[in-house]
Amino acid sequence: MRKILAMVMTCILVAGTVSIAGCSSSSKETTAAGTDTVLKVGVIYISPKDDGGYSQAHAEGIAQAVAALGDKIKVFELENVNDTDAAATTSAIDNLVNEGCTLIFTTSYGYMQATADAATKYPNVKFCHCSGYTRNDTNLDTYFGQIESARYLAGIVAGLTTKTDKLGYVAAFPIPECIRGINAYTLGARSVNPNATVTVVWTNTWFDMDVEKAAAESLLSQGIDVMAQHQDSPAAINAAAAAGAFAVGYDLTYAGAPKAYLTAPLWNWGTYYTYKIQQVLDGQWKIENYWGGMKEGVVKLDTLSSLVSAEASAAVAKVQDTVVSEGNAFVFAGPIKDQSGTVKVAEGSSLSYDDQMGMSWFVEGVVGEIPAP
Amino acid sequence: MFRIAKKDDLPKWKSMLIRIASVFVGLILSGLVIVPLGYNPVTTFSALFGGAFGSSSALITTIKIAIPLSITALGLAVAFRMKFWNIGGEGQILMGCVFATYISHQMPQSTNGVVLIVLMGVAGFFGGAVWALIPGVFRVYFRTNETLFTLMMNYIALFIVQYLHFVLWRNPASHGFPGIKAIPLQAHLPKIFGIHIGWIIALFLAALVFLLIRKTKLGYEIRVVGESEPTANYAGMNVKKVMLTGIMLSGGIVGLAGMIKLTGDVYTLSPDITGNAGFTAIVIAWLSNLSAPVIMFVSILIAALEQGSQIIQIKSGGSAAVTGIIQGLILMSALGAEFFLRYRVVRRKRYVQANHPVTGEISGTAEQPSSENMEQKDKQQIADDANHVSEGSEVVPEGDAK
Amino acid sequence: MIHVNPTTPELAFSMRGISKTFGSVLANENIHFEVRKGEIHALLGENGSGKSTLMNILSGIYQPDDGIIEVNGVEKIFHSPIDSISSGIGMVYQHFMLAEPLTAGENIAAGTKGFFLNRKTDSRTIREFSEKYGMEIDPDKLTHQLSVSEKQTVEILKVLYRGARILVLDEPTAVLTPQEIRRLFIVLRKMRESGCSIVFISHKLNEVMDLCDRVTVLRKGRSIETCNIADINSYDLVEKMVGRKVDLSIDRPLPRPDGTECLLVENMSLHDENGYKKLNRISFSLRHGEILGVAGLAGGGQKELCEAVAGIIPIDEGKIIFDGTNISGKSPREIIRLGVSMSFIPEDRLGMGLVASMDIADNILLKDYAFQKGPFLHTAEVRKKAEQIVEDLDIMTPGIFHPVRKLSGGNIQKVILGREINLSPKLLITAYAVRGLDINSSYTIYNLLNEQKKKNVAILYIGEDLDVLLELCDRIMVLFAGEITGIVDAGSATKEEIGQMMSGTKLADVVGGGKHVSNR
Amino acid sequence: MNMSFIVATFFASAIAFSVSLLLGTLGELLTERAGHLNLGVEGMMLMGGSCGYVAAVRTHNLVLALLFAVLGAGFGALLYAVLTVTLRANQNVSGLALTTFGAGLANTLGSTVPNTNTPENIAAFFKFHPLELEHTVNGILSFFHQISRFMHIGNSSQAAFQPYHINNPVLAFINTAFLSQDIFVYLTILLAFLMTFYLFKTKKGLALRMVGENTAAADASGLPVTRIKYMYIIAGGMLCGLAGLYIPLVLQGTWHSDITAGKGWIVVALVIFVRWHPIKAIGGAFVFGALSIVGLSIQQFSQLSSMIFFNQYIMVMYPYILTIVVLVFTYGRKKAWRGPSAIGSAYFREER
Repeated sequence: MRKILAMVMTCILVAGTVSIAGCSSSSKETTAAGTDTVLKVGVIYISPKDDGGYSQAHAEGIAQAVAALGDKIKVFELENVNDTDAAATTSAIDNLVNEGCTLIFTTSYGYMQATADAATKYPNVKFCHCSGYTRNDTNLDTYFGQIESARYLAGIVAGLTTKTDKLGYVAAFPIPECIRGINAYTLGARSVNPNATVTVVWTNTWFDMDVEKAAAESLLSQGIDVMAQHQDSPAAINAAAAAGAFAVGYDLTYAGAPKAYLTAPLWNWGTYYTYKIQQVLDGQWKIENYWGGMKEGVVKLDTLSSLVSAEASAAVAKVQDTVVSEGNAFVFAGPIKDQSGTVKVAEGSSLSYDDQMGMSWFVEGVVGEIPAP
Repeated sequence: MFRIAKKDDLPKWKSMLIRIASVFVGLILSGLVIVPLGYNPVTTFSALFGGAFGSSSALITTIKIAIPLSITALGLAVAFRMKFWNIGGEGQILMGCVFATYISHQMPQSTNGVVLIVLMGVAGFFGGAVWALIPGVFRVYFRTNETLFTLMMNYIALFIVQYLHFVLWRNPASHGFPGIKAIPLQAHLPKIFGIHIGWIIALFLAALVFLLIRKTKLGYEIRVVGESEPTANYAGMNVKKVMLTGIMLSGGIVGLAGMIKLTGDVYTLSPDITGNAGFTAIVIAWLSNLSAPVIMFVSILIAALEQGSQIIQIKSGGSAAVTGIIQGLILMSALGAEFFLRYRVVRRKRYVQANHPVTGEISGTAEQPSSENMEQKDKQQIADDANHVSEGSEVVPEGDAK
Repeated sequence: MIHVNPTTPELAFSMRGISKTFGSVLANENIHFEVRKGEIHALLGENGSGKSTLMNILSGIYQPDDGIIEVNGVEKIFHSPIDSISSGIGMVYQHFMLAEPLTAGENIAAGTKGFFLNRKTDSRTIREFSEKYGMEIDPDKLTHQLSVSEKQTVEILKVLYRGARILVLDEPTAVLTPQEIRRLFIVLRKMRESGCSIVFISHKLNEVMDLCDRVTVLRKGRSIETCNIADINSYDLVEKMVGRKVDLSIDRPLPRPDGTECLLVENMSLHDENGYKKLNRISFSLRHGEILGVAGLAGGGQKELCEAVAGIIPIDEGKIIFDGTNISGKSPREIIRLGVSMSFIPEDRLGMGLVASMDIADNILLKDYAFQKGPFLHTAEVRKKAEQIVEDLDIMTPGIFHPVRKLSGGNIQKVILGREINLSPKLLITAYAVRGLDINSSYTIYNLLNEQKKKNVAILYIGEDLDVLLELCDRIMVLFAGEITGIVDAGSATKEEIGQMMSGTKLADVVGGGKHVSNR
Repeated sequence: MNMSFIVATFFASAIAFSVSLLLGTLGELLTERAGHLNLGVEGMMLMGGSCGYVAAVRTHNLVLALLFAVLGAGFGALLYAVLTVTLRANQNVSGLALTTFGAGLANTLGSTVPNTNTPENIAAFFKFHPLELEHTVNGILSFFHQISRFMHIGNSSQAAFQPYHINNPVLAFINTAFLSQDIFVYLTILLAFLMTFYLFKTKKGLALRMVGENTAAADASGLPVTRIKYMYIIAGGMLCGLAGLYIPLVLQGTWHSDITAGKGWIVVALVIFVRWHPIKAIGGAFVFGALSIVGLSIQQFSQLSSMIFFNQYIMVMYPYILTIVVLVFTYGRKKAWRGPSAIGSAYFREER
């Protein structure tokens, strides 16, 4: 009896193995056949592509590009690829290249070195790295956007919403990207409410709900009534909602806290991805440092929620067109003083691109410190 | 009615068969779990294995993942031999990387690559060894529970690396981004057949560990200490010294695994550098029965599952998490299969009552009525049982493993 | 005293046709065993005859491969101890089954009915039982603070508390002093009066003859005979246990007259890792070609004595002089190099001296490897040596690469002794060398020791069986609670004298006074 | 805003943060008391969290959410129990396998409800703070006010209702720090007390302790060892499931993959830190919870945050160092109880 059972089981196992092996070989054939006609595009995300934040914004952009370009491209996406473990990044890129991808977007700053190495390793594959600064002359370029323009507008909303004149800002890392955002937000707020201050807490993480929530709560306990964030989880908004305060989001529209959510600076990556993929499809690939703004449509301010006062809406409307057309040049136009009151940008001038990229000081009105590296 | 009895040792091929069968059971089980979640098991598994072994470049990626896993498992196996439950692999990998990184930062820019790599290797070994020795010393001198101690040491190491990453060693040239300066170019491990030479080091270490355990006095001492400390003491071994040496070797090899990942693959120390290898390697070492050659083989299998997780996403667009289910179930059924190597399930037989009439009283000195007939029956049953030992075993796992 | 039920004896339980195998070892084979109500029934047999296995089957710990158990005339199948307990069977194990960090009361109450843990009612019930049978225990004391005999009391109360009417005691006297044994017997007789049935497992004939009503003898896993104690004498019982007429005498070659002093221990004291004093100012000497026996109750300091001489544990004060050299403070390895060999057979037999999972060759290597050159093992010569030992001592094994744990007890003992003798020691320490062996194997071991004695080796023999000690050794030293109560000449001392010294009476005060033997 | 309010709010955050730690600790404590070290807490928390949260989002029913959390994590614990109790597999490795499996299952399941929030009705349930002073007192006062108005009793009957406002700073501190929590928090603390009573004052608890201390003795005492082990391993897993559910459902209000963020591992440390005692777990969980978020609050005080001792990354290390100290201390002492001594060893009746 047992012997028979053993034989039956063995047969099943063998059959299973054979069928699995057979399937794997057949699937390979189909992929090999389709390589020539379609552009295979690979994308790597740092978090799940439905994270409700940064990665989802990119994924939605990719989805828009797919919708726009249809059959001409085939997209392969890898999510949750650790950006501080270069081995994980490298093997993700390797896998995408093995799959036949000839255009790869790496969407997090931490992928920079691994992407640059891969660009050398695979000269026939084109790489676009988001938010970094390493480019080469042939197959690696960078892209990002002037999100600060939208943050400036969000700052206007916050400055006119606060009752206590105390704004809070939960920020990830003391890096130029975040510092720029805090400064733009503060400048926006103080342009309509000179008494407003923005208190900053660093979380040193892009996505850690526990830490972000605790950071927001530590701000709220100090009487802050409008919360803003430069992180990818909605924890800070939720904390604000729980405490009865208002909040400004980031990345995507957030529907989870209707009683707190004012607006958010949003990414609209579909514009960029459609543009860049089309460029490759047309054989027009060129190395560039894409830095689109509201004008290009890569960045926008979310529709103001019903919580936003008419006064604030009007204030936003007043400058919106100028901001859209001039972008960050308007936001960082002088005079701008730093925390100590020293004039950093003189009247009549505006902060250069390089200075924006290397920004390491807070404007007047920010409460908080940039830790010395 | 069933009951469980001890089993004699099985021949090698039979235990091999049970282990291999258990992997298939794991696959079948995970198939059953992922179907309701909306995955086609056939495409999922074919993507998984095709992605891990399907092409030479896929194989290269798989091997690259397997290198730190196997070296870590080799290191842990040395400690496990002594029944020192070192689950501090994560921390030891991290500290190996910390020390290696420190050396690379301290040496002058112009240092020769080979010299630098060797120095970093020594530092990596040292770092891991120190991190294992701290709980080791407490275990040896105070009998502190090392399972829990090494687990705590993982976190302390992690927070130290975070502190270095975010504060102390933050690279000023990284535009304010947190991050530690990468190791210099000449410290990158050279490549052979498209893979950094870590694979050669891993094979070399496997041979070394095998020789150490089987052919050296120290290895012999380690085995004796692991089996019976009193006996080791009795034979004149310095148990404390043997344990500390073994723990040091264990931690050192694990630290070296970190250093190899650093110089071969990642080039920059970060809190995530372990990629969970410290924990995964525990499972590898255990499933391999602590045997160095088997560790190399199992590491490849586990690495294939990790590598396959990306291919599943690429091929089927599913979530990366689904491989966790598959991996977990394969591990569980492999663990469960150990049972069938050591025990057997037997059906309890009833004595045939007709042969043995119930008597109210048996006179004081009477011999028991034991007919020839019954004796033979007994022997037959004993023989039957013996048959179950030898033939019944390979059938059992499929039936009971769920 | 012999107690016989006047009316037709009613059976408390019966076990019929019980068989049980462990792997390939047949532990019980078609055993028949019946116990009446209100009797104390001895289960007698050598080590390895299957007594404990049979009782573990009765208590539901083991499941028999075959056979029927009936309690009060009703057939029962015991899947676990719960079934056995609910049938009114209570087992008092030789190795106590107590959770050390819990109190005595908690250990007794665990597994009983009710939801709340009510110290008061529990204590009251416990006290009632203790008074009824004349036992004393403080239920609130933590178990690890109890003495051995108190722990046994807890075990007995535990089964009584569960309403047991059938008590099984597995070698209960092995760990007790004669006084404690006497007290235990009083308790057991009281229980018999109240109608309980008691199964008394032992291999000590005198106790069986003293206490029991009937006896069942097991031999090699089979039930040999059941009879009334009144109808049989101890000589016949031994014959039934062993299976043949036995000549229990061991030859004792005279010690070589030229034997010089080999080992001299002076005022040695030491304590264990918990800080308890284990040996207190021990002094004795041992000559070449002499066997010095050591007797004493378990935990009397024998183990520590062996380990101290072998250098395994440190001593607090005193001197250990071996062939004129003070070896106290030397490492075990240095002492081994000097020619001191120790074979220590602890209770689990494989705990110290052998590595159970390793093969014979690897075990032979244990004492050799350290003296090999270089960092590598030289296995070839050890293999040769292992083959030699297997051949010389006639060890039954499929080969030298067979794991020792799969060997039988006697063969395991031969492996360890063979290895030690092979080192040509000057001093051989053996502890419990025949524990768990059948009589034949035991005699092989005695012969091996005597051969060594003839080769002028000094032997320190730690033993349990007083008869053997008296016949094998030249002198006997008795330890009690870490102190020497006396050293006597084995040729002239009696069992009674040694028994008194084992329970703490100093030699000078021993009633009936044997010849005083100087310890120098 | 004054300092005391900031501290009180920090306390409140830390308590909310440590509830899931406490629940998980109570669960793992049961498991370890039964003699099984289950390193799969993280996996079980994730399984419970995902199953419960998905159920909450799909059904908007709190009871179903709790039920599914308990079932999901209980299933994980059952797998562990089958492996370690019946099949006698190594406990450490089985726990690690459970974590891998649980995380995989949870994240796969969770990805079916991306970007959702806790349903409004359930969120509202947890917004109710039963002990909050102003709220509760005003509720009672206004009730009597209504009655007295209705009955026309006394002079005050026509007066407007005067809401109670806390003026006493100490009371205000206590109110904000400790009394403004949802019902789950208080039930969990109550559970810790009940569990202590159960463990030390009932025979069931005694049976559990006995099994964890000396399985063979418990078996010989007639305790159904296998059943007890299964029961408490699964019950422990279920508590871990509730702990896991609290995080997405209440603490964060949304699901995200690996949302437990290592809390399951903290729990393993905590059980040792509190020496397997439920009441001590209340304090222990708070200390661990507070220390892991205090670094963020300290950022506000630059003179403190610049000291290495108060650095965010150094402070999160303290719980683990404390646990090591506890470990070393208890093992260093000769007679100290070192936790359930059956932990780690499989029990096979015929091999004692």
